[in-house]
Amino acid sequence: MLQKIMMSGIGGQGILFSGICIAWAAMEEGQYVTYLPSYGAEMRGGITSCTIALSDEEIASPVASSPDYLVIMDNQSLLRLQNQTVSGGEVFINSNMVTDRPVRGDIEVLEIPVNDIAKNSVGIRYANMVMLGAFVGRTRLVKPVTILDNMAAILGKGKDRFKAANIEALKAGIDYFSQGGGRA
Amino acid sequence: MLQKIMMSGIGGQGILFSGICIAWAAMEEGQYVTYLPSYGAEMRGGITSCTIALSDEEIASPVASSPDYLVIMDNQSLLRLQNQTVSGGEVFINSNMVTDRPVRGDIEVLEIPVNDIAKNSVGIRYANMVMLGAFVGRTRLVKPVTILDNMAAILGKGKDRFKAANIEALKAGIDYFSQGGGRA
Amino acid sequence: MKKIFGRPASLKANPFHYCPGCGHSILHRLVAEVIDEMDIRGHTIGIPPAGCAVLAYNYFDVDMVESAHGRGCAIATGVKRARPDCLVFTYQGDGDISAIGTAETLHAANRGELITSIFVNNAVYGMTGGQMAPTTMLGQKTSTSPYGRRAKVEGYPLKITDLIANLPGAAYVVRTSLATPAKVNATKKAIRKGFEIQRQGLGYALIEVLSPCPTNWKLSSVESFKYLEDVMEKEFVPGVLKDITKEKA
Amino acid sequence: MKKIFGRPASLKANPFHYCPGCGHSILHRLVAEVIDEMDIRGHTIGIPPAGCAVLAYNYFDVDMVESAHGRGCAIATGVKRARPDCLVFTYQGDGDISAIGTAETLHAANRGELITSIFVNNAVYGMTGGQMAPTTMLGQKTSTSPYGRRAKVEGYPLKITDLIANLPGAAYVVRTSLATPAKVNATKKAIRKGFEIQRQGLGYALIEVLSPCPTNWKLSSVESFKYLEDVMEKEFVPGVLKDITKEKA
Amino acid sequence: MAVNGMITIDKSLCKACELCISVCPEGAIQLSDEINPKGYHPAEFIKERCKGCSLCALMCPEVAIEVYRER
Amino acid sequence: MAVNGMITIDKSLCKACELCISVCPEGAIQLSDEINPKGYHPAEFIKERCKGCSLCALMCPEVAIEVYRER
Amino acid sequence: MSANKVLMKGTDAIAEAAIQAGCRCYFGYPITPQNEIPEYMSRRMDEVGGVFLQGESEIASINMVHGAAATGARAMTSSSSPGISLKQEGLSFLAAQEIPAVIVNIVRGGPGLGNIAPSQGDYYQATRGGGHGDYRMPVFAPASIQELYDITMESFDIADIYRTPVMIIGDGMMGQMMEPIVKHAQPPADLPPKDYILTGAQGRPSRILRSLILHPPEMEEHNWKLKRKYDLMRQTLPRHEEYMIDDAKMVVVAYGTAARIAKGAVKRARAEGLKVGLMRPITLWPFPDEAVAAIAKKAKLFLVFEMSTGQMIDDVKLAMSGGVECEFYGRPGGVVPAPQEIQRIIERHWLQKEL
Amino acid sequence: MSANKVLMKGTDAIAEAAIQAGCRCYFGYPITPQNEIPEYMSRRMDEVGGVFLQGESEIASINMVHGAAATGARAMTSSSSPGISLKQEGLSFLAAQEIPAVIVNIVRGGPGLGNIAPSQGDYYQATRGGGHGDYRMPVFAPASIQELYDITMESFDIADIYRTPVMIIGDGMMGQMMEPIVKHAQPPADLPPKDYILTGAQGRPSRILRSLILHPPEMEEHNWKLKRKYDLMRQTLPRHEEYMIDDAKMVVVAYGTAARIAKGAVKRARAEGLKVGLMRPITLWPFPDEAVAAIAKKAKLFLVFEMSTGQMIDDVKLAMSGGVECEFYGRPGGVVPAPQEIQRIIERHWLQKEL
Ligand SMILES: Cc1ncc(C[n+]2csc(CCOP(=O)(O)OP(=O)(O)O)c2C)c(N)n1
Ligand SMILES: Cc1ncc(C[n+]2csc(CCOP(=O)(O)OP(=O)(O)O)c2C)c(N)n1
Ligand code: SF4
Ligand code: SF4
Ligand code: SF4
Ligand code: SF4
Ligand code: SF4
Ligand code: SF4
Ligand SMILES: [Mg+2]
Ligand SMILES: [Mg+2]
Repeated sequence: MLQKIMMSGIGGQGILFSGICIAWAAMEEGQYVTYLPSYGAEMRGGITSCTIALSDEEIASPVASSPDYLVIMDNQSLLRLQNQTVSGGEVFINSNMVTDRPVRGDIEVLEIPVNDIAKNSVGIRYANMVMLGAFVGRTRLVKPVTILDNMAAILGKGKDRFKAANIEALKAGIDYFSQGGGRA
Repeated sequence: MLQKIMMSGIGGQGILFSGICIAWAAMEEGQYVTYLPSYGAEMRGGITSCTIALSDEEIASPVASSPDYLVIMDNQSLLRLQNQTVSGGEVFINSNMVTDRPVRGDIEVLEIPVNDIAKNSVGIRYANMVMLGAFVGRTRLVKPVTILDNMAAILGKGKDRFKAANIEALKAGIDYFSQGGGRA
Repeated sequence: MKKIFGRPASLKANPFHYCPGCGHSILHRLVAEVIDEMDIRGHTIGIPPAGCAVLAYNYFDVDMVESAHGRGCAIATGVKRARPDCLVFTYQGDGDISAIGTAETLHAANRGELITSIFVNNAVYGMTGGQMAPTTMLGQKTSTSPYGRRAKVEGYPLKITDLIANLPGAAYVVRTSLATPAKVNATKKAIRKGFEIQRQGLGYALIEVLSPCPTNWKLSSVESFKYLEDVMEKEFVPGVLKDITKEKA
Repeated sequence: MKKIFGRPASLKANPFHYCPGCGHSILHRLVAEVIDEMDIRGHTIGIPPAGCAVLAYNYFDVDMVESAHGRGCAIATGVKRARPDCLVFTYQGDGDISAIGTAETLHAANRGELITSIFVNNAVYGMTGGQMAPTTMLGQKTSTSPYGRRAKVEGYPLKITDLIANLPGAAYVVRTSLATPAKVNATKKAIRKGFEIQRQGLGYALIEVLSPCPTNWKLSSVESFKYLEDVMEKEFVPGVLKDITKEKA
Repeated sequence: MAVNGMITIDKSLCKACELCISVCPEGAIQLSDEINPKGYHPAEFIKERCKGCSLCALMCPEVAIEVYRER
Repeated sequence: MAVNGMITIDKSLCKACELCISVCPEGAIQLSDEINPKGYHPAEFIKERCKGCSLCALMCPEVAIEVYRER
Repeated sequence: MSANKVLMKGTDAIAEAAIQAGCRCYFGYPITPQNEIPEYMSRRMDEVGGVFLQGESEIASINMVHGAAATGARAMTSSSSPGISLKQEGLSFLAAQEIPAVIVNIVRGGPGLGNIAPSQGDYYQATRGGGHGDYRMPVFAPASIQELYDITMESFDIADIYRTPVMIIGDGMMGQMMEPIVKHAQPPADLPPKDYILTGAQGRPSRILRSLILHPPEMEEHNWKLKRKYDLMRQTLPRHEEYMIDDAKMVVVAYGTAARIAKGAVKRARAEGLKVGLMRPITLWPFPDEAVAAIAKKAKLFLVFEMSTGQMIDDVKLAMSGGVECEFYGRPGGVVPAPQEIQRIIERHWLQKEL
Repeated sequence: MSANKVLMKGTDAIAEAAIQAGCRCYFGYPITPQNEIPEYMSRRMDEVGGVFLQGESEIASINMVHGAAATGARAMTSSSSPGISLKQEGLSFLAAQEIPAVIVNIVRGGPGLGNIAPSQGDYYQATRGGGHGDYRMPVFAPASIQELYDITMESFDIADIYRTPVMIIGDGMMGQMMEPIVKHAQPPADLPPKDYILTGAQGRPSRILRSLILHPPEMEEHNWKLKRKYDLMRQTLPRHEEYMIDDAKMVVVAYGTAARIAKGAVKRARAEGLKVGLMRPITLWPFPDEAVAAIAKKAKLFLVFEMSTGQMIDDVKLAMSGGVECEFYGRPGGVVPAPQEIQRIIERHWLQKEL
């Protein structure tokens, strides 16, 4: 079955890396996967986003006209993307940064105080990993452990020093829903 | 009927201008005509030549693979072109400059001491006009008088000072055969 | 109280697409102010570059024709020769004017074309994501000089402005900076002079403006203005390289 | 008696296609003599221009790759970077090196590419029939400047050699002339020096050689050599513009 | 010493580059806590201090600042 | 004063540019009357005079001149 | 017949026709075999108070044309094969910004430096847009000096009417050949007002000429808009000459120089009693598809003759969409065959196909 | 499945594959959306002791490639549409001098500056030789990151075997997308000795690489020699992928990004019971003519889908030479349609034609 995830935030929020983590894990788990970042002039100043497609068969288009999942780190991203999700889709929102709320009633909204959680663990810089943890922790589109196990590889050589913090933040995010967060 | 003339000499011998005179006269006489000079790198240093095609109907190709008439001002030109004439063609040779003679027996060779004649009229610089006069005087492919009448126009504005000499030399050439020159 | 500073009329209302703290934005305002003050909006034709300023026509309220990357001075030549009555300027980045556009720039200057070029030197290819530019500093790391620019391999920072100052066709050649309010004012004066030189038919005018690219320098805006003054101005020394109106005097 | 002057071994037996009295012919001999004397025929790679010298590979008995018009220095850069062990030279006319090739030439020099350019300045486009060149003299009539070159319209004679002398990447920049036997000898020395500079890895070397084009100057050979000395050398003054081996000393 | 200047900042244009703040001799500008639509904490004017010297406006890339002065 | 040099001219290469003639300090070269295959009157060496200074060869575009000298 | 005729060479005819058409801005760079165009312009523009400027390169020249044409001036450049390759980016920009201009390509032998002899090797480049992106431009291939003159003139109108660059293709033979022609002034045409040109924004909103359209849906609309324009040209511009087609069993298709030779060959073949005709495309783009299709209904065999290894033959095949047989004969590299040679080819195929 | 797979983006896959293929000379100039190639090379070449140099322009870059390749080095450059237009003269020279090189074009929206979104508007330029003169070059259009990697590698062998420039075409989506791929070393190939390269004439006669051939008969021979080489490639190189063709009444023809989307659409249509298949040309030149012709014998309808206003459709029509009907659907300008959209188009034609 084909699943498409769109993640979006302000440049520098590290959302692209979060997306790569999902793609990498999917690869490790033997799924078909494509990862497509927004690129070029789009980036200037504003928002960066990426689309991950997961499937058990060859993937035709890496583009998502109507993603099944939305991961939103800031308000602009919400305004731009909220109408794109499929009906019944899930929208993960960083409630600390996103002031508005989706107007549609046909999608499930999950609010995560990403910044707060990040602050309480390894720091605000890792907010994107907290969000990633919360996302995979709940959706299980890829196994959280797969990401944890491959963090070093995903970070790539010369980046080991960031490994611990990333894992830390990731775990904090994973725990969020398992500890009954969200709609509670 | 289609007639093709090829004229050749060392750059500066003015052979191109002689060719233009024929083309211009043909135009004035209402014939179809094309004039094609050799051009570009060919010119560097060596030989320049031109091809004139005259006809009473539209002319297909301005190129002459086997011209009916050859006008040769120097030896190199002879060596390069002598084999190209059609059988029965006429070859006009500047006997003062051309040391060799055509080897073929199937063409008519007409020798004109062009330089001598020129020297005795307006000067060696006008050798090309002498040759032109001899050529049209004998072949009548265009009327000699047509060239004479249009000399000013052919020379173009600002060149009047050369008109007299050109006509002088042309006449000297025209007279040559009429006064029984050539094979005599 | 009375308003002593506001948006120039020749600057359209559109907010800039440039990054926070980008020198292009400041420079755009200066050019618009000069156009206002000289009251030439009605007969000015501008040529934006391929570069971050490719959208300059969204900001300047004058006729503008987009150029292929680096060809600004050739297009300006065509415009000016066809319309000698118009004031023609090119707005170009360092890559545009001194890499791919080297020949067009030098020859327009050498012909003494009556055009004015505003050359924004930010030592990188901004638009394409911070690759090395001809003006990149020795040792400066960019996305295509990851080990820092090495003189032996990538060559030295190219000062096309200095070269052009040697050409008889060039009438006014100056290098300024945006590092401080005073220098911003000096830059504006230079632009005005560059336009006047053209109007007086004296020759080609080139105004090089040292300008920050916080995004690709990976510095905060404030830091990047400091870098501009402390580092870049040492290599690219501001000053008037040529002014034939002075020489004549 | 013993032979003290003859045809250099690195010059193929083919007779030159050049016009009578053409400077290219003399210069070809000089380059071949230097190659012989330095004994580098076996590891020299040459790049002929688009120009009258396009057929230079018919004369130099070394490996040669033809270049698109003006791109000699870019091709030479590719050759040299791929084969640092070879001695690489470009042979270019004024149009080739300083009109269409301006950017390639300047940037190769600025990178300090270890190549040597021999720049034949005859103030016209010879091969194409005597059109105006960047180096055409003010007032000089050519087939595309029928009224004589006018500074205001066609600009000034461009001295790319002077510009390149300002670039840190350039190690040896010199202008010579073929006007007299003594100057011919000096030219040969300059070529040798230009090759040695490359071998020593010091940087880019440029030898501009003032050379007659009797055909397009519409002068006899002897007159054209006189014009070279009496007129052209006044505008393009021969001399060493840069020599870092001297500076160092 | 009496206020003799004031500025207005168009917060919707501001990109929080802080250049105005860095050059203001009177420290009359600071970043506010609010977030503007662009996602920045826009600069805000602190009354009292301004001398109307225009340095802030000269440096403001976004032309977000207008300056007013008595006389 | 004894001849101490001589030159040979490859007439087939000569293009009659006369540069050799113009630089020869001894006037030891002149154009001949014959016409070579290229159509030029090639230069010819006039014996006796040559000093073997090589100036002619230095200037000859066609590398048509070889110079010989005693010792 | 000689009524006010003059003997003119192709390059001069092009240049003079441009002057007569009101072209007052010429920018070009020397290259054989078209140097006589800039040389003519360098004299003539001064006389008519126009602009002649020798650019520092072909790229500079096409961009100078871009600038001049952007202000509404009738502008032109000319070059030959390698130089035209260098103008491809500029052509793409002119097409994208919809700026009228006339570009002349006196084609020489290629690829590479090749030679300066007559060739038709640039057909693809001219008709398929050697530049990047989805664009086309009208391409004319005159076959006589008079036609060179007339079409050059008309090209400036077509460029203005459709806001497009227009290319005229010839070769060294066309450029150097002299033929008698009748010079005449530009016939009147009603042209659309140039409401897009840059003249300074005095008393009106400022104007922009651009091709950067970052938003894909807008870019797509621009592409379709251009496509509609090209479709319109496909209806209005195709032009060709037919010679002895009516009863022809075999039809030779050739353009430019090749067509002249082919015509001579057809005459000779007719003299031998062979029912052969000539179809000469005058516009290479848009290609005279319908004419070819119509002929394909009647004729049994096409013979495409090009002075290349075969490029236009694609368009002939596309136009006749199957049906008739189509043979090819090519002489690349600058060899200009005699009509007799083409006649032999015609006769050989005639016999083989037992027509 | 994940056996030693890595997640790689298209541009990096191209660059790394080149390194693995022994490419040690890269020359390029920045342009979006392919900047990651020079950026990757700027890091990587240093590690492997190769040459990375950012040219002062695309023209300088292709000429640097010319120089490096002339010495026998495996050389490469990459750019995007406008930059590729500037390389046309250089490409013509490489083809003429028969110098191997690999050129990558990450196509963007055009004409002009256009935009940086995925587009297929450069098909004509790539396959018809945007440069001057009679030449062709192999053009590959991969449709996955693994294919980008494999084909880039192979391209260097093909370039050496046929002494020709080879072009690889992608778009921003292909370049930016990440997919898992298996990295591997260059498979061995037996390559002809490079007896033409310039290394200094030590102990052998000097060598010349040139394209100037002034004598027409010689030039013609060179043109025919190249033609024979191209004909050989036409036999050996064509490559394509067939998907659900066997029983297909309707066949979609698409390449690169468009083919991926079309495949998704075909799957969906099949699920609806429509007998539709996909034909994906992998080589754009030489075009897989025979494959298309074979399919044309069985299928009733072709639907050509391109992210342009229609260019490859010419080759499809030429290949099927009449017979089957051929419809076109295009989305130029950078719009990447969803498979659902193409599915709707398929269904509409299916119904209209009552297949
Ligand atoms: C022919 C061509 N090559 C390359 C590009 C890509 N490109 C656009 S802008 C640019 C350079 C930008 O740098 P600069 O000129 O310094 O301007 P900046 O963005 O730094 O202000 C490049 C390489 C292009 N648009 N066209
Ligand atoms: C792209 C391109 N443009 C133009 C030409 C035509 N062309 C050949 S050589 C040349 C210039 C010759 O002048 P110069 O470089 O001074 O060399 P010279 O012949 O004077 O020695 C030109 C314009 C060409 N071959 N290629
Ligand atoms: S990238 Fe640099 S130059 Fe471009 S807008 Fe951003 S800051 Fe300004
Ligand atoms: S044209 Fe001039 S440069 Fe060329 S060969 Fe003749 S004399 Fe020499
Ligand atoms: S005008 Fe001067 S004092 Fe007032 S806020 Fe601006 S910088 Fe500060
Ligand atoms: S300078 Fe302008 S944009 Fe920057 S913080 Fe101040 S008001 Fe905002
Ligand atoms: S060697 Fe000297 S003296 Fe002898 S001929 Fe030559 S120039 Fe004259
Ligand atoms: S210099 Fe050489 S070519 Fe010239 S005349 Fe003397 S021998 Fe002949
Ligand atoms: Mg820059
Ligand atoms: Mg020259």
